[in-house]
Parts: sequence; structure tokens; C-alpha cells
Amino acid sequence: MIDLLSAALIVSGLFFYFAGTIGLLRLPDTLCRLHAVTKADNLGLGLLVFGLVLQLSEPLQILKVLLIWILVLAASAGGGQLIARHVQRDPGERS
Amino acid sequence: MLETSTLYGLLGIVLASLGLHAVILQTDTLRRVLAINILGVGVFLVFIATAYNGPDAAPDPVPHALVLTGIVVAVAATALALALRRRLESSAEDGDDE
Amino acid sequence: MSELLLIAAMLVGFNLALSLLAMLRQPAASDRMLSAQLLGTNGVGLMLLLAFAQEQTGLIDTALILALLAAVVVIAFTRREPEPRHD
Amino acid sequence: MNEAMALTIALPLFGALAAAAWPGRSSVIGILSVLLSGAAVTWLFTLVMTHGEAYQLLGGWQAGLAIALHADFLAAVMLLLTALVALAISVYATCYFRSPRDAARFWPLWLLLLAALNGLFLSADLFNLYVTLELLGLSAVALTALSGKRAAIRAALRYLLVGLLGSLGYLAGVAILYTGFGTLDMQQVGERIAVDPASEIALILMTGGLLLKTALFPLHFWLPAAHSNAPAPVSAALSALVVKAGFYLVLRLWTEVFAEAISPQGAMLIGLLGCAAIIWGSWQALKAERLKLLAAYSTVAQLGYLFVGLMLLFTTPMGQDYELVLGAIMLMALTHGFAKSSLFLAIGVVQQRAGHDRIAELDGTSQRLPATTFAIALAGTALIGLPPSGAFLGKWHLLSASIDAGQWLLVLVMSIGSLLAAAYVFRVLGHAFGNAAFASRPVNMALQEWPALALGLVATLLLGLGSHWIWAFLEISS
Amino acid sequence: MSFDALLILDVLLAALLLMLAIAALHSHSMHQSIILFIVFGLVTALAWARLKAPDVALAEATIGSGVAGALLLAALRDNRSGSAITPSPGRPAWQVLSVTYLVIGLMLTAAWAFLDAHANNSGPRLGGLVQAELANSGVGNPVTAVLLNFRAFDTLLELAVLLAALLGVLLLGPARPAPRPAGPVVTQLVAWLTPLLIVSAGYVLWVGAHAPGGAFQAGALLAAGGIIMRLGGSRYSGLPSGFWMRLIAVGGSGVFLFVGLAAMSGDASLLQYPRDWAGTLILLIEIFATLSIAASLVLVYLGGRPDAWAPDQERGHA
Repeated sequence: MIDLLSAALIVSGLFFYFAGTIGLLRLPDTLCRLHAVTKADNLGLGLLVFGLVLQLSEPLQILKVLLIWILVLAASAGGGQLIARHVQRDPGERS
Repeated sequence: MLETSTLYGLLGIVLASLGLHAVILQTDTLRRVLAINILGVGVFLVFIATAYNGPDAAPDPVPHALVLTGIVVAVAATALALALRRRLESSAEDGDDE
Repeated sequence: MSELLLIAAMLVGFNLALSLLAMLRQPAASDRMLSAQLLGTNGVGLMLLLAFAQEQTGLIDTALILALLAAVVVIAFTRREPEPRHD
Repeated sequence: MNEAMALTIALPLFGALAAAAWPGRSSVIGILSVLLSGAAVTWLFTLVMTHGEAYQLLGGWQAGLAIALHADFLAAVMLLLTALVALAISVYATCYFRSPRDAARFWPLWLLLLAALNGLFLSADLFNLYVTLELLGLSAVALTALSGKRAAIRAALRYLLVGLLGSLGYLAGVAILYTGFGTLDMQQVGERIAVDPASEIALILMTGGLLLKTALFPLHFWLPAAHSNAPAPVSAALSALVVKAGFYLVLRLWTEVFAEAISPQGAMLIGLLGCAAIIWGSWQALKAERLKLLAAYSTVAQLGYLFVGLMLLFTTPMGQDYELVLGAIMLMALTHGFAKSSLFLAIGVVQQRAGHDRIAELDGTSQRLPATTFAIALAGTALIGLPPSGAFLGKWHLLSASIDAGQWLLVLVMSIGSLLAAAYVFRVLGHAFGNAAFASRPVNMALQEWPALALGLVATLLLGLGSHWIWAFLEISS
Repeated sequence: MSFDALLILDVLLAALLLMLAIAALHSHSMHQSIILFIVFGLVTALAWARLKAPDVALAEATIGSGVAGALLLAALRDNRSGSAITPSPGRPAWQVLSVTYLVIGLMLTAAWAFLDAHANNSGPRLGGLVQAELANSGVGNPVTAVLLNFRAFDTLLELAVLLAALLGVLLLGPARPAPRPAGPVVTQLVAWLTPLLIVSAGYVLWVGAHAPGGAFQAGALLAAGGIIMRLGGSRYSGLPSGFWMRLIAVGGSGVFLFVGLAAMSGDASLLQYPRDWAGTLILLIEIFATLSIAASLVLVYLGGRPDAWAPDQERGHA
């Protein structure tokens, strides 16, 4: 049962990973890409992380795996803002 | 069937050759530094590939330690090369003082 | 289960390659950073999957460190001194 | 015995750390460390002479797992050369780097370089040798850049990239050897080596990497700029010691590790490159307009003799003749070490006094700097290979070995090389003993003139007249 | 089935590394090259993980990709002409061709020799010896045992190499000027990342005794903390000044050498720790090594000599 749930989470995580990359390839404009891509990606990693956490029993390991997701979320939130600013500073750079 | 350690070992040799090729032919210092680093990674790959003993056995730890040493040496050399380059860039206006 | 993990790892590997292609197609610096961030997330995911698939818990630490460094690299990428224009 | 080996590496390393931590006292710390490590080397040398080879497994682990240190006669001789030349250079450097700021920059790196050299001569582990090579390379590069002049920085950057390429080539060979033989211990690898692809390609990669670092023609392109743009004491160390380290490793690898895998064609190739180095280096030295450049090209040529000797080593059958050639190589290396450091230190004095080192404008140097001019003459005698210098005997034995082997090309090349060397040395001396007034700055430089003179005397008199002990000892130890 | 997936992953990683290497070496923009190189480091770390070398993966991520990447990004700003690409003068065709043929020849020979050596290596390897002596080494992680006990002499000299590079950087002129104070987002990020990096460095150092990790990875993590502090506008990244700065930089090799010499009593050789004390001594050495490595990496990141390195001297010569 747990294995099944875990597998389902991992598979849906993969789906969002691919969605993010396809967004990066297909969306027309940097800011659009920024929002769509980071969201899809973080969701992908999040689902993956929760799928994997179900396989663990040791609290420290669970904590570490969850921390990974939080870190990536925070980094992409900060990074997203910084990149957005970079784009606004150089509007000519948009493609 | 292609064996894992063979695959990575050969990859290492190809990467090292790419690095060697670029370090001889490129003229830009930064790119040469990159090439040296990639050459190094190629050599490290050969070490780690020969340490690999298949999916179920423990690998040989000695090459792992050697590569760790190699990585630190590589970053030290990179730092020195970049500092020399910085000095060269910043004194470019002075002209030759020799 | 471990088969699923391996296949998942393989698929994330594919995704990593796709992201790289996306990155090589982008000329602008900000897009490069975005793709690099994406590559980082993929790398963290792949490292985690490898940790579970190969049953090497030490790799969880590595994934954690990668996640931390991804944040560091974001700062290093975006924080650039004022310089003569046009990059 | 074991303490002596450990101390020869540990003392300069400790000195380097102390000199880096207390830059204000770096000269004192530096001289003290050089003296102490020189004492350790002397101790080790006498131990090797009296008790024979020393061998130690570090950490007390078994062979293969541990890094082995090994002091045989060859290593002991190289250590002694390094200690003596280092002492002279250090005395010279206390005056050369007068400002505390320059001294603080020079001493820690110089001591690191000495630690690397001593470690390289003693180590019997293929990967440990890589680390010593890198330590040697990075400290040598940093010292080359010491003057901060643009030409020096550029030469240092190129020296660094070439050196890294060389050491990575060496490391690639080690990786292949580990794949094939599963060990890093030189002795164990030597036992397992065979005529197989792994041994051959490892031989090519490691030798190629080291030749790049040793600047054997045509891989010498980086050397003249690096050696002629470094400060005088650094140039002396680079030419006399650092390039020798690369040759020493090639000699060791060829005779101890790869002996089985080396083909006559391989030995021939090295010999031919040596010949080309002799002719090309001497010719360029003759054409050089600056004294330091002349000395640097002369190093290219002198390295050629060592590799010619290496080839003869592989065409000579084991036995007394073999020892004669090995002794001749050692004598050539020693003589060049002392002579070239003497020459560079003397050039440094001239350069400081005259403000330049353009050969054509150095008329009359002998009137103002008699001791330094004498040192240049002594060094020149050794470089040409005139009696009574050590190089005379060395060349003599190399020539007779070539004649025995029927290698007439070598005889011809060595003769031409000596003639060219005579020409470039006398060109310098001709100007130095000229009558024109020598424009000089009044500086008291006694402490700087003496080291060059002492080194020159060792190269010509001591090594020439006392060289029979090398062969005497080689006979005992074999 | 599962084996196939693994093989495909291996081939994918190999192809990625090749693509990244070629792109990094030949891309038109240097900025792009450096980003590609950092990604190359990331994928290399994955390859190490795949080859069951987690210690190396950790080191590659922190040092090979992280710190080296930061160094390269900083170097990119040193260009006089901004980061604009100066079209490099091409090499003559004969040079390109001959070097290419030479390198291809060398590559094929090396590949042939590697395959031959790999197929015939049946002799004993060092891994078995390490396992046999691991219980006597004082630590449980075999890689740490090799680095700090069996082959400790390598590691001691390696710290000396780092010191040589640092001293070289210091003599090449003044450090880069401190960056402008950062904006709120960066300040915020730095404020919560730095403590995390310090904690994780401590964790990696401690865990290295029995699991992947150790002084070099920990040192690089601390250095990463120092580097982002610098990027956030701090001048010396919290390093003390003068004597203490120098002492931290040389402390690692100093303590290592001191312990190694002190162990050398009676019949014991250099670096032969007393067996009961091995674990403690290794931890002691690793703590100082971590601090030294971190300080050295931060200092080389500054690109030159900070005034704080030897304030007395700088004042005397100003």
C-alpha cells in the first residue's frame, strides 16, 4: 500500500519535472518561463521527495530529505526574484 | 554487454583528450583553465572507474582518496592561474616595463 | 520498487539532458540562470533517486549539500559587479 | 635513519609555515630552516654512505598500503646538491630581498619549494610523487611571478599551464598503471611491469608529462621566458634544481619501474631529442642578447647532455661500464646544478650593479666586480666542460661510452655542443674583461658575491678533483 | 529490466558530460562556458554517485563545482573589456590538424591500453588491504582512513599545495575591492544560508569519520559560506585580521605536521599515530584542516592580498 502510494507520488513528480522542462523549451518570454518553470519544477521535486520519504523510517533521514525540498524552494524563491530583477534591469535582453 | 567501469573509463579518456586538445589550441586563458580542469576530471574518471567493483560489491577506496586529493590540487592550481590572469589583465595598460 | 526508482532515475536523466538543450538554445544571461536553476533541481532529484536506488544513504547528504549549493550558486550568478556593459 | 628522512621534508615545511605566520621574521626563520634541513640532509647522507640505502613505510602500514620513502645513493646525492645550492641561494637572498615585504613573500614559498624537492627525491610512491610535483610546480610558479613585472607574470602563467599539463599527463599514466597493476608503490609496480599496452602507454604519458616539466627539446618553449624573468635567486633554483627534479624522476622511472618496457627505439628517441637540445640550446645561447636569457638557453642545452646519458645507459650492458655512465650522468647533473646556480647568482649581482643584463653593454665588469666575474668564469668553465670541472670527467665518460657503442653522432654532437658553449661563455667574458668603464651603482654586495663564487668553485674544483668517490660508491653499492 | 535502466542512465550521463565539456570549451560566450562548467561539475558529481564514490561526489559538488565555479565567475569580472568576448586569434589550420590527429592517436592508444589493462587486472588491489586494516585506522569510513591515516603524507603535502597557491595569490597584488552592499533579497538569502552552511560543514566534518564526508568537503562548505558573505558585501567574510588570519591559514598543515612529528618516537615513523589515539588525533587534525581549507579558499577568492593579511607591513609601505 505504502509502496503504491510512494510510486504514484514519484511518477507524478516525474510528470511535473518534464512539464517544467517543456515549459522552458516552449514558453515565449523569460518572465513567463520563470513563473511556470520554477513552479512545475518545485512541485516535481516535492512530489518526488514525499514519495521517497514514505520509504524511510529513520527520523533524521526523513528530516534531511524534507530539508532538501525546503532548501530548493527557498533558493528558487530567492533566485526567481533575483532573476526577475535582472530581466527588468535589462529589458532588451528578453527574448 | 557494456560494463559500467569500462564505459566510464573510456569516457574519462575521451574527456581528457578533449581537455588536452583545447588546452593546446585555445588562446584565451580562462578557457585554457577550464580545459585543464576538464582534463583533470577525465583522469579522475579513469581512477574512479577502475575502483568500481560492480553494483553489489564495495568499491576500492584508495582511488577515491587519490581523486579527492586531486580535486583539491586542481582547485588550488585554478585559483593561482586566475590570480595570475587577473594581474595580467589589470596591468595591461601599463605596457611592458621590461 | 528499486526497478521503479532506477527507471525514475533514468527519466530524470533524460529530463536533465533536455534542460541542457534548452539552456544551450538560450542566448540571454537570465535564461541561462533559470535553466541552471532547473538543472540544479534535476540534479538534486537524481542524486536522491540514486541514494535510494543504490541504497547509499550517504548520497542523501550529498543531495542536501547540492540543494544548499544551488542556493549559493544563485547568489553567485546574479550578484555581478557593475561592469562595462554588454555581456 | 628514519628520523633523518622525515626531517629533511618536515623541517623546510615547518619553516614555511612559520615564515608565513610571522612575515616580519621570515628571513631569520628562513635561514634557520635552510640550515636545519641542510643538517638533516647531511645526516641522512652520511647514514646512506655508511649504512647503505634507507627505506621506510610511513605510518607503519604494510607495503602498498603505506607511502614508502626510499633514500639510495642517487637520492642522497640529489638531496645534498639541493641542500648546498639552497644554502648559497638563501644567503644570497637575504641581501637580494632587502625589503621586509619582499622577504615575507619569498621565504615561505622558497621553503615550500625545498620541502617539495626533498619529498620528490625521497618518495617511492607514484601518486605521492604527483603531489610533490604539484607542490614543486605551484611554488616555483609563484616565485617566478615574484617581481610582479608583466613579462614575469606572463611567463609564470604559461609555466603554470605547461606544468599542470605535464603533471596531469604523469597522473594519467599513474591511473593506467593502477588499472593494470592495482598498486602505487614503485617497487611493486616495477615487479609487475611487462611489455603490454598498459605499461607502454603509461610510460609514454608519464615520460611525456615529465619531459614537458623538464623542458627537453622541443618541449622547452616555456623555459627561457620563465627562467630569465624570475628574480636571480629564483632563476638559480629553477635552473639548477627544479628542472633536475623532472629528469631525476624520468631516470628513476626508466631504470626502476619501466626498465622491462623500454624499447631501444624509445631510448634512441630520447637520445636524439637530447642531441637536438644540445645544438639548439647552445645556438640560442650564443645568439642571446641578455645574460639571463643566455643562461636559460644554456640550461636547455645542458639538459640535453643528461638525456644523451640516459640513452647511453640503455645501450650499455650492466656492469662496470654501466656504472661509469650512471656516475657520469650524476656528475653532469651535479656540475650543472652548481655551475648554473653560480652563474645566475652572479648575473643577479651584475644586473643589480649595472641596472641591466645586456651582454654587449657589460664591458669592464671585471674591474668593478672581480669576484663575480671570476664566478662567471668558473661557471663557464664547468658549462663548457673544461678540466678540472666535474663536467669534463662526465663528458669524457659519456664520450667514451658513445665510442664504445659506436654512436658517432653523439660524439659529434657533444663536441659541437662544447664548442658552442665555449663560444657563448667567451663572448660574455670578452665583454666582462673589456677596458671600457663600467657604469655601476655603489652598493656593498659582498654577501651576494660570495655564494656565487663558492658554487662556482664547487662546480669546477671540488667536483672535478674529488669526483672519483661517486664511482667508488657506485661500485660499493652495486 | 532494471539493469537496462541503469545502463541507459550511464550512457545518458556519459553523453551529458561529453556535451557539456564540448560546449563549455567551445561556446561563444565565456559566461555561458563557465555556467556550463558548473553544470559539468554537477553531472560529474552524479557520475561519482553512480560509481559508488559518495565522498568524491560530495567533494566534487562543493569544491570542483561550487568553489571552482565561484572562482571562475569572479575571474570573469576581471576582464578589462567587461565580459565581452574578444574574438581569439585562430590558430593556423596545420596546427589545428596536427594537434587533433595527435590527440586522437593518443586517445585511441590510451583507450586500447585501458581496455587491455582493465580486462587483465586480476592481481590483488589495495582495497582489500584497506578493509583488512580499517579496524586499526581509528575511523570507520575507508576513504577517510586512507586520506588521514594510510596515506596521510599525501594529504599533508596537499595542504601544503593549497598553501603554496594561497601564498602565490597573495603576492600578486591587492585583493579585489569589496562589492557594494547587497540588496534586500541577497541580504536575506545570505542571512539564512550562512548559518546553514556552517552547521552543515560541522555535520559533514563529524560524519566523515564513519560515513561520506570529511575535512575537505567541510572546509569547502565553510568557504562557500565565506564567499556568499563576501557577495553580500562583507569585506573579509568574517575572517579575523593579521596574525590570527595567517594562523588559521597555516594551522591545518601546522597541526598535521606537529602530530605527525610527535608520533615519531621510538620505532614509529612519521605520521604513525598511536593506535588508541588514532581516532582522536585524526579528528583534531581534521578540525584544523577544515578551518585552514575554508580560510585559504575564501582568501584565494578575494583574488589577491587583503590588507588584513599583514596590516603592519602594509602600513609600513603605504
